[in-house]
Amino acid sequence: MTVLINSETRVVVQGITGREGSFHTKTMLNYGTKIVAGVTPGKGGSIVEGVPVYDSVKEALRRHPEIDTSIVFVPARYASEAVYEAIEAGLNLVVIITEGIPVHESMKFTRYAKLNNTVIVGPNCPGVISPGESKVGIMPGQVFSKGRVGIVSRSGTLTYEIAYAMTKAGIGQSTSIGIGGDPVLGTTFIDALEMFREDDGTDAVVLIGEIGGDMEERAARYIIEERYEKPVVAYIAGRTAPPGKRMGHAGAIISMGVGDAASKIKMLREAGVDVAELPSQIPGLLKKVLKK
Amino acid sequence: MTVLINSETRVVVQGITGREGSFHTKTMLNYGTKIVAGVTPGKGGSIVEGVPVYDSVKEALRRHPEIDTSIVFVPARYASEAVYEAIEAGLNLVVIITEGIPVHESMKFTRYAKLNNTVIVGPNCPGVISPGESKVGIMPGQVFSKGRVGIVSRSGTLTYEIAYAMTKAGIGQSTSIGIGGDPVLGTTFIDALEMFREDDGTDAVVLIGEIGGDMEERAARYIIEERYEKPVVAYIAGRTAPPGKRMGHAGAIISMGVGDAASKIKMLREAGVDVAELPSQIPGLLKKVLKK
Amino acid sequence: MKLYEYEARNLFREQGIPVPEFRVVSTAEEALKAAEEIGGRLVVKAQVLVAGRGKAGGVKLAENPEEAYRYAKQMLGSEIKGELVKKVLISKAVDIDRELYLSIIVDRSIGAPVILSSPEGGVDIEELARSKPEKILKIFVDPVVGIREYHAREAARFLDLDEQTLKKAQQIVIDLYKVFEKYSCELAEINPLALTPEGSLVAIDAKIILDDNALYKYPEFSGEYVRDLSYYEAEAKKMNFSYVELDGNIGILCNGAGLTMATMDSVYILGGKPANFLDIGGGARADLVERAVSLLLKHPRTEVLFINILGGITRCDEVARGIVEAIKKTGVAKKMVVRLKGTNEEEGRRILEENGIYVLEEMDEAARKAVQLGGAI
Amino acid sequence: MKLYEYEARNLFREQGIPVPEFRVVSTAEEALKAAEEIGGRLVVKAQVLVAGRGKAGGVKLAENPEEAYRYAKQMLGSEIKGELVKKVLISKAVDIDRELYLSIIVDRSIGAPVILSSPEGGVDIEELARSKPEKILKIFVDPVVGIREYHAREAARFLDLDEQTLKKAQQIVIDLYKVFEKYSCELAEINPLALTPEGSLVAIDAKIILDDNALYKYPEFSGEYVRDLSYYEAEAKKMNFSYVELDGNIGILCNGAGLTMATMDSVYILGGKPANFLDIGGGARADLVERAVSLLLKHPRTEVLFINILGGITRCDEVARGIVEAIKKTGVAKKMVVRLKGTNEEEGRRILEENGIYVLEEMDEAARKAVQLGGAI
Repeated sequence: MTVLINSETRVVVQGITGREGSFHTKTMLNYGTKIVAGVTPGKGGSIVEGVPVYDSVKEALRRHPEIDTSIVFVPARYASEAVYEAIEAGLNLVVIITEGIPVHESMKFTRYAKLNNTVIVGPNCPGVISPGESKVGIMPGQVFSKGRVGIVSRSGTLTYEIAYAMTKAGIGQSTSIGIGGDPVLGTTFIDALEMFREDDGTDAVVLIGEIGGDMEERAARYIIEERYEKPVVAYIAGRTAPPGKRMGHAGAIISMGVGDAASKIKMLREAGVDVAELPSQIPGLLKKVLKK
Repeated sequence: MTVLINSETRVVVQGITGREGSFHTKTMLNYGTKIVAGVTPGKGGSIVEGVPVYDSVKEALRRHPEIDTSIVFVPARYASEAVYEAIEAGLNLVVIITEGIPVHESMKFTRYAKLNNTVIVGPNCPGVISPGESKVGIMPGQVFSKGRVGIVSRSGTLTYEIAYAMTKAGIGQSTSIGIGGDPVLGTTFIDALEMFREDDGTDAVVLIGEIGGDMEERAARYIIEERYEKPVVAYIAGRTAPPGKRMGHAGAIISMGVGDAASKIKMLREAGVDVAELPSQIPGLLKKVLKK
Repeated sequence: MKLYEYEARNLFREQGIPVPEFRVVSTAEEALKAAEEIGGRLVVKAQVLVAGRGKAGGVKLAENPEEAYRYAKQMLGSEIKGELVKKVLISKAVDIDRELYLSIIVDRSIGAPVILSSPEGGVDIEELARSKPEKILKIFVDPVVGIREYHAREAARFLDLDEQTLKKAQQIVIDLYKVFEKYSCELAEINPLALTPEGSLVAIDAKIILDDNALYKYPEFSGEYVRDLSYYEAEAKKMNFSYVELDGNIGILCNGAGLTMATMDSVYILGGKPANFLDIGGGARADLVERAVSLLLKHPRTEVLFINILGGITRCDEVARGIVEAIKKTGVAKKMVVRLKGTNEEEGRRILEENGIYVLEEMDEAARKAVQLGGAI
Repeated sequence: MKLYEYEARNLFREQGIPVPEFRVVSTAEEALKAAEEIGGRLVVKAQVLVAGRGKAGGVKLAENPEEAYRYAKQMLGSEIKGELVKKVLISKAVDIDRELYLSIIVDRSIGAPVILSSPEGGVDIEELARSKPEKILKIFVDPVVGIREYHAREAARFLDLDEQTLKKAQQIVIDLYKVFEKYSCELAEINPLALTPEGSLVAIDAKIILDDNALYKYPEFSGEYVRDLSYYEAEAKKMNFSYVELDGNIGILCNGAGLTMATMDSVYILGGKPANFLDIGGGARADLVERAVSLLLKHPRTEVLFINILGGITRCDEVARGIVEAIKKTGVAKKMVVRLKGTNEEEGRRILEENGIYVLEEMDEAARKAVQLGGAI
């Protein structure tokens, strides 16, 4: 009915005692997310927002074996440690909010996670929300609404913009996955499309891309080659960005002749994906494809 | 009908141009093993025993995409390279004959292989034979005979001794796996027992252990906990070995109070395994359990 | 962060990759001394970070030390594609039989290091990738394991060398990977890798791009972090914000990279021209918003300021306070379009409207307004 | 290969693990000089590789340098459990509040490094594992990734220390792992790790076992490879064979470790007593077989020689030729039982029988014969 997370998801917050960690623990709890433990090395025994804190993920799991998901707020210099700890503990899903992790580190842990069958979302991402069920992320819950359209996005606020427009137009979401703005990511568009494909609760997918890399192009190829059954609509940010400049995200850069918006839009259209000119057009495009 | 290898197995020989590699290529070919390529870096383009030699496994696979198994004769200092090459190329099975590989290296590549779903047999092993179908190893083919008993062993010549006794007594083998004499091995007794459990062509298993480590004890626990259905008979070498001495194999040593034969035999018997006093008693024990 | 050629050469040399004998100098006198010490034919290379230095006169072959001195004197203090030349590199000239290409990059598509190898170096690799893709070999390296001999061998063999030179090339691949790994590079490139008539291999040019996120591990470079940034980029960097210079008259300030890009795009699509791109990320407080808004207010080409905020972690009231403060402090009044939505939206609107700034709710509407004020429609 | 304590201490110190100030000396005079340099209370430790050195008088606490001198003089040249003391270590005595335990081992069960940590050090860890297993924490490390901070933290926390000392312990775990990794150790152990009244942690004893297969990577140790081997072990080692001394009168020579062990066991079970264990591995040629057989012929305690060969790669004719040559060359005639089976069996039998050596075909039969000749039955 949703992907990655649902009302059964049990979460540990890594870096729970930090400013970001504690703040978002509160907002997630308010949303209804089942946060059962927090981890900060050396702070074991304390309590944050009613959540017990442990020194290690292993210890948290010993007390709360039902934990299956982690969300990481640990600062960039120590974030990799936290991610390895979560992978080694055997968690199914690790959502990495942290921005600024060196790409050599994320290359290693994303590959290691894959080898260990742990799904990584991020780094440098807003997280995942299945509206009405669970929010493992930092997005404002109120712009989302329960429904049957999946969202996958490299951007944070732009996703909220589009989700807000959808919600206003009466189009709810099954799950919204913010895959992150870094060059190397644990979950790609293709991974997310695969998940939505398998999900009974998703009728269509909104893909929110941006300049940099070729993830959108590969998604387009995947849609063609796999004869993807569900309708996909898209918005690509950065069509007027100058080459060679990093547009906010570490990954949003046109370099080595790769990553401009025009080629992404072209390939997506060739794959039968409706691509919006403005974010506000997404609900209209969705209504069109959902009617078919 | 057999495990790991059969008449369909297509083999690449890594280190084919060396003395050992070329000699055993010939004996394997004589046995009927389908060796389709060899690899020795820098010797690409040559021919050994009618088998074309390539510079890399990747190149061999490009020409012979049917290759699924490798046998490694590369000297100890370069063997790890060869193993990583085979794993990265995506082979299903890598049999490592080489003796003397540093244990820090074998710890790494056996773990890496597991993460990549490549089965390693060895290092420091005689290999695998499915009598009458394929031999990926250095054992003398003539002492084995086709039949329905699996053999898994840490030893080489002792296996031949027992296989010879079985063959004389009219008891053939489905597959005989020499898992190797090193402390860290890609395939353990438990792994082999799992394989034989799934195999229609295997009615009983002969387990040939020796002093050192606790692999036999863990196999015994596995047999109890999993309620292993097929009868197992065993022989344990080294019951009179003094502690602290390496008995030929790097792995055959009683150290830190672990690894003596008495505890292995005791635990196996508790698991319902008939343990022979002398190798020559194995056929008799097999006849007994197969009659049941 | 891109390194200067001489810095990259130093890292290569430190790792044992053969480079021509060289000195880096800041004055013409030092250049003469260096040229005389090295002797013979020399190459004088301006140390700038812009691409296309060669065609812009930044690389000269000198027949003797005196000629090298004259070139160095010309280059030092001149500008190459807008960048001031503060240092030149004096390098021994190398006879070249063939030019090859080798690099290691972080490949985003698969999230792993990739070795690129080509027997046709000395040209623009992007151009080569378009015209003769079959001349570039890509080898993926598992980041969990790192480079292995067989990767290096495969890369070296593609260079089409004799057996003896092959071994040297293989070692260079390994060493280049070590540099890549040791300094957390996004790119470590040798183009061209020269094959000399004597069968030696020499890295004629050296290019390294470091990962900004990993710079803290390399204090020898991180001090100079802002060296290739403009004033506005550097100021934004200090606030941990991201700034990009554009050529229009509408300043764009938003929270979040995707939204900022989408806002910029919308302005363009609706007929306007953004002057810049300023992303204040998530959760900025009033004081930082004030500094960011002030920066754009002071930016001469910015005539209209378009602020588009969708508050999640970012609170609209904090943003509003920052805007008001900025106008007060700078004393600059520019046409302004503000769109606020999300967390503490009402409070934010109240603060702005009390100060005479009208607030819109929808992004399209706001973008149209900004374009209108910018005068394009 | 086990290192001497002082060698292991050197590796620890090089990595930054705190060890007491020490000198290693070979004469009593050097010992006095070292003791005076260090001063105060001292520990004198015989550098031998046998276990249980302390109880055998190989470790002495001296109140002053003169006393240390006397102990060193006593120890040097004496034998401890049969091993000649050539060097002693003079070490500053450390006040100890608590004794802890830390080690990294290659764990065969899972094929990975394991950190062992215990708040109750200074005792035999095997004994502790039996009596109080709950006092030992085992932490598995993925060999593909290596040690991470959280592994070290977990190990250190089990030592039951205050927050400040915890950090030091954590660093020692990391450093111990680095030694383990850098020198391809089978074992790197600190027992005891002393907690001093001032809150310092000091490695009082140091034990390292290197992997013989990796010794070639460490030329500083590989030269001394044979140092803990007996004459017969060393001779066998030169041929790349494996030799173990036993206390009976029947020499055992076979091909393959498993078969050699099974042959040894069979002899015991049938009532005989093996004198030794010699495994000639696979594929030995006549000349090496000759040297191996000669070694056992010269072994004084060996009255009967039982050779059990199952030829696979090993050819029976090569073995037969080696046996005949050995008897000719050494001129020693001992009772001999030979069992040959497998590759070139007929040719091997022919060669032996021509030289008056009778050959059996079945292993049990041969073992009974050997036991009979050995006189046990």
